[in-house]
Amino acid sequence: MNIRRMIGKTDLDVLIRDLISAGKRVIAPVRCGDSQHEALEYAPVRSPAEIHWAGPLPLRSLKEIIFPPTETLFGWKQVKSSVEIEANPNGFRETVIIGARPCDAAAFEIVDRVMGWDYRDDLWFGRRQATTILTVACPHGDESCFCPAVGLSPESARGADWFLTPADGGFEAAILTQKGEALLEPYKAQWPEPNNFSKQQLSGLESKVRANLKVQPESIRQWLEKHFDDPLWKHVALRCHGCGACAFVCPACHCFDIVDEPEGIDRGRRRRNWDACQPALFTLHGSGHNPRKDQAARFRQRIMHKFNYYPARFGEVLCTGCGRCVRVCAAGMDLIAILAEIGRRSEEAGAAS
Amino acid sequence: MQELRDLARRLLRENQVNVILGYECARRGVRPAFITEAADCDRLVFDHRCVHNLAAYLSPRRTHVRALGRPAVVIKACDARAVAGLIRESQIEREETVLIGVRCGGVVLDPADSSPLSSGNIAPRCSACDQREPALFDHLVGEPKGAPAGEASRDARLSEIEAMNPEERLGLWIGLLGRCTRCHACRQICPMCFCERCIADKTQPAWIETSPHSRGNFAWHLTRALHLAGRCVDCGECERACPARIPLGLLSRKAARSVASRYGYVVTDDPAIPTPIGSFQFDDGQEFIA
Amino acid sequence: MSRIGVFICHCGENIGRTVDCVRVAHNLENVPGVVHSIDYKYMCSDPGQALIKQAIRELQLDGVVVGACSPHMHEKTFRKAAAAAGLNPYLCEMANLREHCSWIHEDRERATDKAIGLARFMVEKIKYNRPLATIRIPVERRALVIGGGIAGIQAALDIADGGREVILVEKEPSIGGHMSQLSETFPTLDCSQCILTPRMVEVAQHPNIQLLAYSEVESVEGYIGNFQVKIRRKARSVDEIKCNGCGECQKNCPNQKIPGEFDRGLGMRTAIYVPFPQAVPNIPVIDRAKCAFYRGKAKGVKKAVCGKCAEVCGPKAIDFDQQDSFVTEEVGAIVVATGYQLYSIGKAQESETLRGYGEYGYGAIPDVIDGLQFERLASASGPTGGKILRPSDGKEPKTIVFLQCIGSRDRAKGIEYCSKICCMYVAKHAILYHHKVDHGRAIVFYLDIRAGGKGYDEFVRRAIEESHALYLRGRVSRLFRNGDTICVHGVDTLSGEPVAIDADMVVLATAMRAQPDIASLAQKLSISYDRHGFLNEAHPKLRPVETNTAGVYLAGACQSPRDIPDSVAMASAAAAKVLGLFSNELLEREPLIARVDQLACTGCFHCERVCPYGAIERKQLKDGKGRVIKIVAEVNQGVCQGCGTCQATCPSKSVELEGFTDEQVYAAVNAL
Amino acid sequence: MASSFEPNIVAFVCNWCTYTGADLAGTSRISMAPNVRIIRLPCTGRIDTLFILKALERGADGIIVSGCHPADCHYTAGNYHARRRFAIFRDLMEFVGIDPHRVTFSWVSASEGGKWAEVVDRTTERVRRLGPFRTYPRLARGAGE
Repeated sequence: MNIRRMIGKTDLDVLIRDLISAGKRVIAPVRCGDSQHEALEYAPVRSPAEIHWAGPLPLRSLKEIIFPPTETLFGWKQVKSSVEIEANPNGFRETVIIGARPCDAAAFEIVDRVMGWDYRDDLWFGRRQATTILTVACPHGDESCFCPAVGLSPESARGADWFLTPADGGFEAAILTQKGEALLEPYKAQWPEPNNFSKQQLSGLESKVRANLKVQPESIRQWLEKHFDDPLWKHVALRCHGCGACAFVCPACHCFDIVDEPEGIDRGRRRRNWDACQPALFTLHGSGHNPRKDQAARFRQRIMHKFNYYPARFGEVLCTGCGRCVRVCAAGMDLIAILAEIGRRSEEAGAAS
Repeated sequence: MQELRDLARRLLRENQVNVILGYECARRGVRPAFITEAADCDRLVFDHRCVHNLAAYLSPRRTHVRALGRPAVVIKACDARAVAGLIRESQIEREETVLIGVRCGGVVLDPADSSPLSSGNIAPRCSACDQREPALFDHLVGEPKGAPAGEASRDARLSEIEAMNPEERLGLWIGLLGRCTRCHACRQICPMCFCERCIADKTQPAWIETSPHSRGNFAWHLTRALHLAGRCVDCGECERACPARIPLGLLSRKAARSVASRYGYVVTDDPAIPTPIGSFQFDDGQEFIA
Repeated sequence: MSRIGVFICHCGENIGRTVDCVRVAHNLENVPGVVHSIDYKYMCSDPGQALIKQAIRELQLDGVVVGACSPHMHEKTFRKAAAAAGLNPYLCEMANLREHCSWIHEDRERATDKAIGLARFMVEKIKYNRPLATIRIPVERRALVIGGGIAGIQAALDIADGGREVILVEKEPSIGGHMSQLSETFPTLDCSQCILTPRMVEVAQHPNIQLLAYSEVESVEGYIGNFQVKIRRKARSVDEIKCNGCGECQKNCPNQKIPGEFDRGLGMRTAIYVPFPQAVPNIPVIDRAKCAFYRGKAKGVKKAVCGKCAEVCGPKAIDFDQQDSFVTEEVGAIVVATGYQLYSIGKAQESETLRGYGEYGYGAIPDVIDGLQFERLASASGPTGGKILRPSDGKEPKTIVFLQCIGSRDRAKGIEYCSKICCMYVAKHAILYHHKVDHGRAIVFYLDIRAGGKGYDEFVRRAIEESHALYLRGRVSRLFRNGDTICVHGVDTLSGEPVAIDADMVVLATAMRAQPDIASLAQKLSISYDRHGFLNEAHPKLRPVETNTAGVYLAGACQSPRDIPDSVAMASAAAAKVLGLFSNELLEREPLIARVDQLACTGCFHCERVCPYGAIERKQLKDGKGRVIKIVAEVNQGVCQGCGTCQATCPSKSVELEGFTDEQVYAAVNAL
Repeated sequence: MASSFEPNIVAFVCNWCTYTGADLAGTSRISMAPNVRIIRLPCTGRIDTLFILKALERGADGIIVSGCHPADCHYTAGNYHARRRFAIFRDLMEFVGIDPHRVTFSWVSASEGGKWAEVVDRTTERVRRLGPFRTYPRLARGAGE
């Protein structure tokens, strides 16, 4: 598929208004409410004017649109000795994400692998199916970004249905999927095809963020495979408070907990909630035993899962280099520094052997 | 700075302590440091980027830090209140911890922010702080500092919310707490949240719903604020750690305002003063009781 | 799944009239976990209880909910029935469908709905009840009695006669208390000392009683059956073992002019003294504030200023260097019999709520005395040898005005209660005065005459009719000195006429008040007291001599104003309670107490700080190699009274109160 | 509409004073609104603010917390500790917009059967005027559905 269109700013506004008036949920980066800081978040918009195209990466990733922090799996009601199940009545609402950052959009395809692996997660794929993603070329990078180190880039179209590149006061759109084409359909004839020479040269963002971290995921994986018990873990995890903030803002982390939440004596809901591997509770057994007994073991798990186990099973790392975990960590845990250190050790080991 | 490094070196060399909990420079600004070798003491820094409350690392729950041995910890006046809290509540022994007090003229909100301290980047708690140095310490280092910049009216927002009508307030908090995803960063980083098993993690019964919907979030944040009433040291770490940027300090400061106005209680770094919940006066106010 | 039986009682018509018991039983039948739900006319009757027992046995019930009256009425009944059928009694609960429902509502429909809701709470709660076993703790079968007045003496003798050891602690140099100061006692007019001193001697000689006079309770640790009491033995400056009580020291003490406490300042004593001749123990004590030896030492004079007593003491018992010493005693029960003090009408009051009597000169008129001073004047062993003489000039008063309710029943002065004994002792004073002073005129101002008691009203009538006391109903507004006499201005409210009397003496029946240091003793014992400082009984009617701290009992006027017969009766009752407690080696307690989840406990000890009983102890939790992992809270089973304040305070809910656990309350709330 | 609304009110009371006071109200046949259902605890010291939150989650429209008057506590001090806990909790509740009028705190002694009836009736009437409190239990709706 190689459909391209030039979309003027007003044209895009029309599209967004049409979507909203058609009852679709439109998600886009907007300013955070009640925050003293210049911060963005992905949130439903009621008007195209709310959208912030430029500015830093939104605080939380797009994950919550497909995989909400909490969702009802089903409701139950007990009648004498039998139980009636009430399936989640809500279908999947048609959603269009506008202005997705490449590192967020790419994460969906990476997580698709585990969600569709031994068991197909209907909730994940149901929402995936109902959601169309319009990625925009990344307008902003900082010292925490490292998408090039994990094989992506500020212009990566992975996971996108449309990829938008700023051009001539509007965007040049590449329509990449059938879903994308369906979205374009009503406007296909009105909007012109782009002139090949009008596309803006992006600023040197890619080379800037590439300088933040230069490692090969495979070399990281090889070191990890052999260093489960390395003293490095104890050392790097010292400052970790064991909160789940890194996992909760991560576009690729997808662990969840299932709880039965009573809403009275004979009824309730089974919910699925986000979970994270850093708090001790995550692996605490009923007996009181915890196989991941300290923060070093828990932090190692986070790195191992993303950069060893996941690529070993699914062929790619569970990370899009968005850098949110680095930015959000109040204790100064720095994944870039840790990966750089592991990369260095791996190279040394490689050179020695 | 040199004074701090020399002291740390001496403490390690003389085996008075096994680890110095301090600050060091890293790729992104300043971060907590755990120095176990005298030779590494030159890594230690203290400046206006040292926003972190290192008292949190003293909690017995930090088994990986405890395993390093007897600690010396660098504390600002605000951090000293947390140390006092830990002593008061039997979490650490005063004699087992060496306290290196540092004089402080305010810190920035973001430890990666290397621009000079100004009213624009100062941590809100510092503007209203009149304590340049702790009263609880074994050693006190650093040059005397002047009062930090910024307005002292940080509780204006608190009063603004108090002045709203109940529906507005409920709406505001549904909006704010609705953002909470229950990562529990607020709790994990809090020096006074040291429970072995948090009430929010207790499942039999689950008083506090673990799901991150507003109902569960209200129960969690109200209960946390109540548990911190008269205990919160106002270090601002919960707010700094919150990935959803929820102004959690509003709740704990409301609780602080409540204990201050009702019981004249203000949290200090004197471990001998008991917390207001757990003590009482026969004539405590009861205007709300029929 | 539980197997719960629900039993709905009609209580005749009491519940059935307003609550459709059949509908309640039917509704509960459909609740998950309920396997049996019936209604019956009288559940507490024998056939009713039989229904429960039968169902427990035949249906293997693991929980019983009885919807009937208040659990305060029949919880014990039904738990016993359950136990008789082999069900743990703590798996039986009651829903209060009578006091809390049928008796207070009229709408049958809504009352029935509510009854269903109340029963539902209990059904859900009981799913989380655990079988509990009675707690047994060993009992140290010795008692401590605090206070050596008549109540303490009686309690000590009764317990000692019951074959148990008693330690009797008295803060004064001698036992005897206020009763030893009285002349005669109402309504029989027997001589107070004549009946009291034999009992005092009996105490001193009883093989089971260890008397620690001039001593005070310093601290109390432990719990029922196992108290450790630290007692301060104040320095007498006299060796109790060497002293033979000859009295030479007193005779030779140069300071003979100290107003004596025993005579209420009307007589004099020496610096080394026994309070009164019949004192038990008959061992003197040196008043260090008055003794020349100590005063000289305090001023820094190097040479001993005086040493007369030591010089004349045959057995060399004087010990100027004696210090306070401490003994610790293990006891299983404590009887508090600390008595009372009298209201002082002076300007200075120890409590802000109290006011002195400016209108009566704040006690500055020498011939205005209180009732206890009158007792000393009337006493044959008193300063006047039993003659009624004015303190000011030693003349015999021809007119005495007695004022009742001084302090008592007077909110303006801070005390609204009735001191109970004053009406009677004023009548006694009037009679004694009549006996002792011919043609003496006794005038009594009273508000009401309260003379309930055997022979009491007759006694007051006797004062009026035989001793010709003039009783005027009203208050005296003012007293002032008028030359030799005291002008008494008041109103006779029955005639409405103002009254002015020239009296030679005025006797004030001042209120009985709690002891001044009672709060500190109450804190040591973890018992409560009312706002006047009188110690609280566990139940005003049904547990009048117990306190809310198990193992601590009350006797006498420390609990409220009491006369001698009441104090003695109470003392014997307390002794009976103590002997009952001591009748077994092991003490059985209800197991509804707190329990700590030591894995979850963080050891912040908020619980320790809120526990009203000091039941929280610190325990080291060790790993297999004996290393301390952490220090956690532990509940002392003997001390905990089951209030649950620890649990509500515990941030992580790592302490649970049995019978009211979080799961039980949660389940009930869930059933809303 | 509002007048036909019958609020659902739960009362957490101590065993020794208020529960007994409520027994006395019964013995004295003092009529009162049938909207209040009592859960018995040993002492106000045992009454946790979590009970209040959970009751609101479960759809209680109003709540009563009642125990012994100061200086009257069967356990000497449970009510004093409870008083501080409730005072601060009430301030926080109000601060987040939960109307404190839905929660009545009271001291009712074993001899105050009449006062108990008053507390029940006044609370019922006040909560009836405030209307059903659906907002709170429904806070969970909409999240991820």
